[in-house]
Amino acid sequence: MGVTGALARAGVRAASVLLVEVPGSTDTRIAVERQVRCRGWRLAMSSADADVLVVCGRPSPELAKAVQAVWVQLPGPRARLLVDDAREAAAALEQAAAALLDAPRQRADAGSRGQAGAQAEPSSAPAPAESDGDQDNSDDMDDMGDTDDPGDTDDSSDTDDSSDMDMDMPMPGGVPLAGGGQDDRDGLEMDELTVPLGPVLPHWPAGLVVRCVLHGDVVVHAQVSTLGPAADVAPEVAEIAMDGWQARRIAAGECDSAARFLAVAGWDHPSQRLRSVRDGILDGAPSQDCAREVAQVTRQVRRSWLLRWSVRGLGLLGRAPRPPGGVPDDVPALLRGDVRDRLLARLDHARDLLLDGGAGEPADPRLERQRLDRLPEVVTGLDLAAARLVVASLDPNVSVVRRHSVAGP
Amino acid sequence: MSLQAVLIVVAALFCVGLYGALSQQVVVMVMMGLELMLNAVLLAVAAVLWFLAPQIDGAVLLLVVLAAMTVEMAMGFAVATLLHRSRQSDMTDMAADLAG
Amino acid sequence: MGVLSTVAFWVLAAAAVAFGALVFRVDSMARATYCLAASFVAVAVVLLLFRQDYLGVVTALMMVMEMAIMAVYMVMFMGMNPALMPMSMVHGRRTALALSAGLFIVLTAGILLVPWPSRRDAPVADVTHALGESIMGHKMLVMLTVSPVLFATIVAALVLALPRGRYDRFGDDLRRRPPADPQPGGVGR
Amino acid sequence: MTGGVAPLSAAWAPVVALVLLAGAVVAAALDGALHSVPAGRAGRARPGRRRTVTGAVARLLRQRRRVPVAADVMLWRIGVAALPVAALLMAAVLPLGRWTLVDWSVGIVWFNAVDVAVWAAVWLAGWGPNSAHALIGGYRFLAQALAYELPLMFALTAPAVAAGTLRVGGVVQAQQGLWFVVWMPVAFVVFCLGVAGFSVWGPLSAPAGADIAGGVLAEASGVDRLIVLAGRYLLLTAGSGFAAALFLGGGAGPLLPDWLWMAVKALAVLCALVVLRRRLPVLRPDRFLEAGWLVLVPATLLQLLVVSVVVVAR
Repeated sequence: MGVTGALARAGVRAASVLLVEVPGSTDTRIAVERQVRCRGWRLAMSSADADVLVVCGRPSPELAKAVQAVWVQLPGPRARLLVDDAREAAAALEQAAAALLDAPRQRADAGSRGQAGAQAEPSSAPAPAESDGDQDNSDDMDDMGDTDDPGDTDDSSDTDDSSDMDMDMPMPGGVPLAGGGQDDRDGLEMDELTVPLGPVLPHWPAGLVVRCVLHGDVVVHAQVSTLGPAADVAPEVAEIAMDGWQARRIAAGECDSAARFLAVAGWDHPSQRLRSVRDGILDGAPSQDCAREVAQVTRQVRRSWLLRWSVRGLGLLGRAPRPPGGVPDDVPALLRGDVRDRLLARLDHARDLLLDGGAGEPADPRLERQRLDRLPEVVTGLDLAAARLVVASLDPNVSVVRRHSVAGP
Repeated sequence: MSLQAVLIVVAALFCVGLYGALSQQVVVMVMMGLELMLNAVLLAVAAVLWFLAPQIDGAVLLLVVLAAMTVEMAMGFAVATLLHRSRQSDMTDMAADLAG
Repeated sequence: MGVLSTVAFWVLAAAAVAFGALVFRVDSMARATYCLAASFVAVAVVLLLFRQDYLGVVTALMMVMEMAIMAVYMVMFMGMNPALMPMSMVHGRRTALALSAGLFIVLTAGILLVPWPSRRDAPVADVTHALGESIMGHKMLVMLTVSPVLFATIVAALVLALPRGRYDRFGDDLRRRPPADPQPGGVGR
Repeated sequence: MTGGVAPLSAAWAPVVALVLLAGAVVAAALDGALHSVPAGRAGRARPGRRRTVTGAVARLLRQRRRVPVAADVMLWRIGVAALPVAALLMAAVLPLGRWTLVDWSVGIVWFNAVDVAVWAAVWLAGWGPNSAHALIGGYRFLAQALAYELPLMFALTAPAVAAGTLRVGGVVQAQQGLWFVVWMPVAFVVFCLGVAGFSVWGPLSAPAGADIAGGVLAEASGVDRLIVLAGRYLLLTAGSGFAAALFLGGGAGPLLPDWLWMAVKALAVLCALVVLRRRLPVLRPDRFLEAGWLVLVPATLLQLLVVSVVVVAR
């Protein structure tokens, strides 16, 4: 037991956390993120990487279903939490650590899963072919086998010995094969695969689901939907007596969004810097200092020719030269340009808010609506990496959009 | 190990490749058969060199075989892409009209 | 040749033939492709046994690279997912089997019956060095022929495989800038 | 054998593996430390608890392995295991000062062949789990590999041409007077880029990118994940060792013994690569592909031309 216990204790000190943010619970997520960092834990990239699943806010039933699908993918030992209040973050993670260390409980958990499906067992060497519906019907995993249209093979293949033919297209593991689609942009017939992006992905806008039809990794069709919290009401925000609190919150939100964009772009240093500025803003650090730091990061981003080269012209909105039949030119200033322009606009906005110290206008629902509505057309035709960058640069605030569509115009 | 032993292995490899090239329907699989046959040729040249004439001149032939394999592969990929594009198929049977 | 290398040879030979046969037996495209790669690597190691160090390593290098790309084409054009699905896409199987088996018997008989001459002279000490001297010296013509052939192959393969020409990119008068590409590249041609 | 390098018996192979592992642990520890360092000044929040390598290893050892539906487990495991094996095979021909495991006459080509084997490994690691994100990661790696491999090959050719040998020990010997990095800077930079490429590291880590939920890593858990991550660090370490041997003069240096110099130089390259990872954004593979062929290939060819002219003129 000594070695196992030591292993467990050492392992739990380095746990990794998969965060699910329910729209409207940004403050809670930020609080949990800070606690994660404080404990020396890490944010997980995918469900297979995670030990702890933290849901920030109360999800609606549909979102809860998506979360459940992710939960069954956690390899275990695992713990699951619902954090509804930013102030509870530290205690909740403490509880998660205890749950991870609770050996009998983890054994019981593993045992119950073993009955549900032997899939997660360590040595199921040959891929079992039986259907295993509830184990892995996740949203970010799907069958990726590109198959040719079976019709093609059937009319041609019986030349002399058709005894060997076995083309009745079984479904391996109960997962249907990718269907045949129309020609792709290179004029090759491609198979289509429907992959829903979100709602549980790292650095993804809360509550957003983009159902993508993929040719390889190129998005040929995208459809946006949103998932909400249990009740679409403005969440109770702890009002803190601080100068320009509203402006600060919005500036922090902009920094957070920019940090997530940079994380998607794979640029850790400024992303981490922006996260700590965000925390500083929320903690009430002098706004001059925060503004200076934001300006420094902005300069770092603006100067990087590597980033400019890498994302140039991606997700272009409303700027000449416009492709024939392209986007009409009624784009709000904050959305104008390519993904990098939108990132810089966010950073500038954050800095201005910090310097002005004004009241700070709450997020404009029409603007957020536009961010959401423009998403499918911009994303279509891009590969997945580019599409992720575009989504991160638009970063629609689903909570605001939903609240206003519920309340009516 | 003798020259005969190696050559029998070569013959086995070659015939497996031949079987594949003759029996497969999909262009890419036919290419794999051809590659296997060239693989056998490679081994044969190396064996003859080693057992009969270990002078270097013959090794140049090995380089040529390697180059032939690359050329075959590149052209195979190109033809497969072209076939797939033009008639949404990559079966050799369906390209039979190319013969006449 | 010592006992060790004889044993190594037979193991490798068996592996090469077995993986070669598996190429046409396994059900998954990825497995078929990597079986072929394994067959090539086995032959490459046999080349090392014959002291063809450079050519052996280069064979392994090139063939693994080719097979990695080949796997993509297999999946793209033939398509099977990682699950082991039974599939067969063959024609004229019996004929092919008879032909290859017949050829094998003929070849084996020939190999065993031909009186092979014995080795003429001793192997050179540093094969790699000698090969370099040779292709850069009196066998240079071979390289001079091979390189344009390889270059012509690149051009021909691209011409065959690419659906779009410069008129598609730059417009009929070749004046459109930037070119209309489905996916713009990094250099901004 | 050529002077200066003495091949060790095969019994030393575990020692070589341990040395390589030590390098990998240093790289991982540095990466963890850099992660905990607070970035910038506005965040006055206390720096978080340090993430230690032991903690991360313990976590993955304790985690159970999860296999997605209909995964090709055999190919997946082969791909995963091939990464650290490839790193060891590279290290086998690398001289540490006077000692090397194999002083092979085609050491540089061998290094190249092994780094091509990584193509297969990463693709299989992406293909095996039967998951969209992992497979996209695998394909991305191949696309990227097509862009970095050819420049890497030419970059490897430059020191070989200058030294007149494919023996790694011979290349080290040839740098007694002047390190190759001085007159082959382009080849050195491209080589380091190639090392980042086959280690799926830094600017070339798109195959394991955050935008596809970790790409080839997306479905790996438990020991599988540990092996992939360790394989990445081991490859990075072996690549840095080669950079030191081929371009930085290997064990050449004053005062210290040559094995120590070699270790110091390799560690310096390794640390530079680890630090740069945070400082540079990831390159998008579709952009990098064209740049690789239209910028890096001509650049390395020019470098090779310069080297050849110098060698002929000398």
